Amino acid sequence: MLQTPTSDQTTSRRLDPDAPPVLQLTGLRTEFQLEDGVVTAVDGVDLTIRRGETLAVVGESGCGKSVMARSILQLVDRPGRIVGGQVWVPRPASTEVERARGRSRRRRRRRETPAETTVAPEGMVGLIGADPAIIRAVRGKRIAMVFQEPMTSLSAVHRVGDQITEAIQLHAPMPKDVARERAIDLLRRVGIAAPEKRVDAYPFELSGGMRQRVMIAMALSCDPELLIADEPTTALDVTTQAQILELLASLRDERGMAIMLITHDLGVAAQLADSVAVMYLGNVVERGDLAEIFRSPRHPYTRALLRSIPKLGQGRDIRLAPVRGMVPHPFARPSGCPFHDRCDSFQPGRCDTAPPPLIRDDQGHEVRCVLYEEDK
Amino acid sequence: MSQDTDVVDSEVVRTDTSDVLLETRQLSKYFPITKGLWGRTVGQVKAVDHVDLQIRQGQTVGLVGESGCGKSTLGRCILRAQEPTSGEILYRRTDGEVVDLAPLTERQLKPYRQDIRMVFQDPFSSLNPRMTLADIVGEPLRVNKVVKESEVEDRVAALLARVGLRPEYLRRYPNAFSGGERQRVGLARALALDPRLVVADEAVSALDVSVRAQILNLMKDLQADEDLTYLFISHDLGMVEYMADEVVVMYVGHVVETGPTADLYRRPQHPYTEALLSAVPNPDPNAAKRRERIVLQGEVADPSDVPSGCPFRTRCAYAQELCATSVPALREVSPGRRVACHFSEELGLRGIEELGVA
Amino acid sequence: MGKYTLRRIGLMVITLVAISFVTFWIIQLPPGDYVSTLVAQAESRGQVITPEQMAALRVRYGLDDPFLVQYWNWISNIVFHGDFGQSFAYNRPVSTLIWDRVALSFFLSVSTLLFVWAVAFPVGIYSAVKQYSPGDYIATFFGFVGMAIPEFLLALVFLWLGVRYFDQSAGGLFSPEYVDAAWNLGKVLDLASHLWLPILIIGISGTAGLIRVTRANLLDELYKPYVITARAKGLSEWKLLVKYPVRMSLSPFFSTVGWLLPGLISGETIISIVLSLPTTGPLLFGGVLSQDMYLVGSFILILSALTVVGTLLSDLALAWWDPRIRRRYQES
Amino acid sequence: MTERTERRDTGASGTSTDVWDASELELEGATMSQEGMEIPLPSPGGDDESGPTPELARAALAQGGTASQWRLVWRRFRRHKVAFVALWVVLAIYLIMAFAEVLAPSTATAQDPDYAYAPPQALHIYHPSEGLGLYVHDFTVTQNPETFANEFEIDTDSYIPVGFFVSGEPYEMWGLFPMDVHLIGPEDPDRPFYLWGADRAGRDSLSRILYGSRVSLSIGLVGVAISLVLGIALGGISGYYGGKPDTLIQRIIEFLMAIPTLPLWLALSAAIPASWGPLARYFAITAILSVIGWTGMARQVRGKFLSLRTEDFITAATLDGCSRPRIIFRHMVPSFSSHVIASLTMAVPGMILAETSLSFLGLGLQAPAVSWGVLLQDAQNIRTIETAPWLLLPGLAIFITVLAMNFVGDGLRDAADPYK
Repeated sequence: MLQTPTSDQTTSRRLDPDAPPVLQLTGLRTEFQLEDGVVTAVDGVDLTIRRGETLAVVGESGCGKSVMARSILQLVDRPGRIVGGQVWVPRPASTEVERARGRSRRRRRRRETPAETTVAPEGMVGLIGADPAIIRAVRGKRIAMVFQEPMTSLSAVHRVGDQITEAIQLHAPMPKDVARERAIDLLRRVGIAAPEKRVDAYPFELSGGMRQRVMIAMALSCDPELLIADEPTTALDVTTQAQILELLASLRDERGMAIMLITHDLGVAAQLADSVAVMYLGNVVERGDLAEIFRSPRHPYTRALLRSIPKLGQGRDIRLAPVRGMVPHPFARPSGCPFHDRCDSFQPGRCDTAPPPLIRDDQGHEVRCVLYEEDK
Repeated sequence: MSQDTDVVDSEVVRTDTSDVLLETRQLSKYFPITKGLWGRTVGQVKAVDHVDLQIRQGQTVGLVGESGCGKSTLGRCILRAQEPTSGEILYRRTDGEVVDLAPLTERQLKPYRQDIRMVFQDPFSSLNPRMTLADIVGEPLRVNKVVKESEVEDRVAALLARVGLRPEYLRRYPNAFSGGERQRVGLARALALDPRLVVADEAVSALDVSVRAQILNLMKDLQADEDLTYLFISHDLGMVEYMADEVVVMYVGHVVETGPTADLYRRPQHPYTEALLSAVPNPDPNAAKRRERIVLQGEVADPSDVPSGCPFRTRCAYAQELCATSVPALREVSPGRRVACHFSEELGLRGIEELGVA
Repeated sequence: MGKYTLRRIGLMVITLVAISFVTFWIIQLPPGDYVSTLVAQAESRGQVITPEQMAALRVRYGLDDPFLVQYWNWISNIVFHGDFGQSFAYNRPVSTLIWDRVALSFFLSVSTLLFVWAVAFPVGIYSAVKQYSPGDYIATFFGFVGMAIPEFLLALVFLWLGVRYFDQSAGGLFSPEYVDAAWNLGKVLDLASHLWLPILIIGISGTAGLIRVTRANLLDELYKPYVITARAKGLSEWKLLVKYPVRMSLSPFFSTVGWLLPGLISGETIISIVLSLPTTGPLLFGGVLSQDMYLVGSFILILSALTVVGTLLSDLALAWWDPRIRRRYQES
Repeated sequence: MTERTERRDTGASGTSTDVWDASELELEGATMSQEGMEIPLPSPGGDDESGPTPELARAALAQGGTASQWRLVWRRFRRHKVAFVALWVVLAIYLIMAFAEVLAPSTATAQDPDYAYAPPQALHIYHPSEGLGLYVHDFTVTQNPETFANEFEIDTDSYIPVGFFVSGEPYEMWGLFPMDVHLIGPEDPDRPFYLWGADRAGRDSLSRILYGSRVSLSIGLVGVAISLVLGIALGGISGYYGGKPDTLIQRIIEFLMAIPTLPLWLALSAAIPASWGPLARYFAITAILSVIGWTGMARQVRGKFLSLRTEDFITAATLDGCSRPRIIFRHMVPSFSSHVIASLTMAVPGMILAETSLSFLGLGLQAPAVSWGVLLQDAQNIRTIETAPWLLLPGLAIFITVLAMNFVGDGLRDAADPYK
């Protein structure tokens, strides 16, 4: 096995601002109702991802990025509950929905729609409160997910090939051997050596990096428009992480799919994404072009975050400037701007009273902070 | 085991060692692989394999490598939290005398346990949830009878204040604290006995980014104030650069390269170091776009079945025939720089600047 | 795998030898021996047995030989001739006695097992999936109640209810008119009408336990990440449930399934005694009461052997079911 | 695999494994680390670098973090309402057991053949002519000419006043103090008073059940205590030292588990000499029950030791210079004692049931000793049950006791690890 010193010359991918959205979140709210109170994990998130875009959602643990990602496909387990907002996706073809409905024709009673009745954007359908068949037609087919822990996210008692062919056959009926061939192809595509053999392996027979490749192969099996990768490299070593990021980048360029990359590692985000959304305590506090934001962050949290990580080549003489204090307890969510108690630019009477406004500039750079109110 | 003799034969250059606080010589830790009903030993996982390491007084040595490379095991062997299989751990006492800690019994070791302390990775499992901070931080004081029982609490309160926690937290249990605060408690416990060397095993890896910097800064301040020496074990090259004066790179139980931090990052001499540096994700968008990345193929070698010759050769782009047959010894290639590669002088490896990660 | 099985069989033989020693030791345990029992019986009938006669009897039964000799005689007869010795109380070979009753025990156990599985698995799965629903509370309550009632008490209560409200004796296997009748449809129906009660009674506590176990095991699995992965693929909830968490949750079940094997033969001792069913259970019990130690010893030996074999089968079944276990066996 | 076998031992209940047991997130600040859901820990507020803390957090933190392990366990246990109620039931049952002599209207042995199989008398509060006050009716007894059995009619005209703390059958309190006071009883000790009926010798069922609780309830405790000592000693050696002793003990446990329980119990109890007195028999039965019971406990203790040995906080204690005994008793034992207590609670009802079954079969304790199993022996044949269904009442006592203990055990197990 040889390493190939590759030069990654994807000179800043141009993003088409008018490309059709593959996912649009409006006011998404997810709560966890616990015995001691309610934790609002996602607190009114608006986000749009367009075709071909790679969006990194960054934030520290507890900022709600993972819950947000899971809320999109309604994968939040009890006691989590989506209590508001809507998830808009391009309306799946009726044949796809019928297939997802399966043999049992009976319609399940529709769940109550917590979302306010907003008019659906052109050609989109809201997933919250939708017919389960529609949700299933979107899951895996239009939007696929890759999770953090490939070991626990794969079923340990099923062969990896079977887990992939299941996903293939679910959305595109085909004979088992054809599906198997496709699974082998996919495994080859994600860089697994000897895929004819590995297709019959169980997850525990593979290394961490290979398992994550299997997860990616499974996610790609139906050519999704959007891949949601939830901390896909966090459990991996730095060299394996580089392999996986490389793979994701090449797959994205080859297939033109959009990626939502959930990560706490700003370095990982910078390596793959075009745009970034910074989350803090369930809110998106800043959103825009990644290079732009990392070069000149506007929100005090983003600035503090970028200041607090050591950069390679900086040496040991420049002192890091950490964010003050701790992330607040979930029950003790600060009023007004959730970041105000750790913020260096805190303005009493302003930041702690009302939620900060969303400021948007001409380049589409959005920030939720009173500091920029004058700019408007 | 030809490779053992190879390594032993190699000439270990020792320059001025008067400021060396702790040194390991040919330190090894093998874990037996047992089989069957009565636990027969059928093989060995060579977690640490004949490692020479020097830690100078007042400095921070960064120990880096991927998971499973043996860096944590090495740290724990130095602390004698794990029994080394063979080798020496030479420790220079305050009176200048050098003792080998490896063969000492638990009783003989006790005074040295006060000098060499540890900070753990997991701030949750390293503090006994059933004890208050006063008990946790006071435990080493009580066990070693450093201060009178009546003074223990005052000492603990002072220690807590020293690491930035309120002394009133004395009566609280660890579950009232966040990861960052628990790590401060861990530091207070380590500092309780006025140690000379602190082994920090991934001490901040489990923390959130914003809190991580707080702890790193605190560790630096403590080092300056208390004349501490750190062995800073981490997989994060960015943090190691921020903390360490000297870096030791490990790969499947072997030290493959050592040197002063800045120099090693600018001019790596081992292909593995080069690859590691190139893989570091950097949040600078300019760097990310123009970088030249080396993506290593394959997986880390299995420490129970290390490849012949150079353990890294199976993943190395520059591997030649010699690499499969002969174990490269860790040799001094320039003052202060040691590397275990046959061809390091010829390769012209790229550092962080050429790789575009800085 | 084959190597593993062979090694396990070797180990099994060693265990069985050890068990046979313990068994024989237990056989020898009661103070006095069978002869003294005989003498006591004879004396209660007013007969007198002289010491000479007693000695003769002891020689006849080999009771004066050293322990190891007696053990060897006993075990070699079992291994080489299938002869478990003579039941003193029944004065018939132990093997015939047991063999006579095995069929019914077997039938009863298998029917009960099927009943338990048919009820407990669906209820347990429902209970886990609809956790904290009224149905779950009912199932949980039933589970606790079922586990708190000793089987024999349940049998007694049913007997009483039967007599009191249905004017029917629930005991026995056949109505009096069929006891000695030849087998015909009527007799089969009569048997069926008597068997449902024992099956229900034995089944209730088993069902209660299994519901709790199924529920707990499934709850362990239900919120694991791999379930979310499967859901994210677009699988329907029902297929998802059966294919992933339910399958996983059965692993612990497989690790105990082999223990059913001795249960097939032990014939639900206590229930059978209360309901006077001619299974092996009352036979064992009678043996214990009359200190018919060869009979008892044979039971312990047979049941232990079945337990050991069952454990092996269980482990093999688990390996078949769970590839992780299979892999571990192959490695060790 | 070890986890799976462990489950086998501890029985199973869903509640312990409820992934979203909401109490995971407490104000005490136990962590919540569910996949995909990250919620940070509470900040204890204002260390040097933190800013203003909102009201709610401050309120929570005022007493936050100062609760010891046992207080946390207790707090969690109390949330399990059924278990909490069951705990009071169990305590009440043991109190009743302790004061059985006083509480019983009669004694276990006092008999009156005239009232053989007398049915339960209802306790009345208000009498039309005598006014308010407890009383029961007498019986009119006739002998059935065919069966010679007594037949009882309630004589509604009769009036037997019932009082509290009346003197009646003499007894020795705890076998020490001669007394004759009974909590409740007929004011005239010679009048019949059978609240739960009488048995074939005309003994008071209620009194016998109360006396029987002594054996039935204590046998569980004693048996579990023996299992505990054996299990902790051997499991501890096995888990802490590992190596050869561990292998040996593991093989012994596996061997013992290969012997089927019931026949072994039967055989061993059959081997108890008939001549032994009740006390010797009692201990013999307890010992027999524990011989099988300790293996589960040993496995569990071993598992805890093994997993604790690799915990960081144990390593930290070693590095602090703690001696081995100090590590075991100050760090390890407190860490698993709550689990051990929970499994002990789960084991007691099992022992009670086992004793009951053996005694019921006539292999355990034997009359004249009284235990619930012995009492149920009287109800073994269908004709007796038909005549005197109240003889099944000891079964009710067993049922309530075992049910309550199971609930308590279940709740304790859920609460055992407040740091989960």
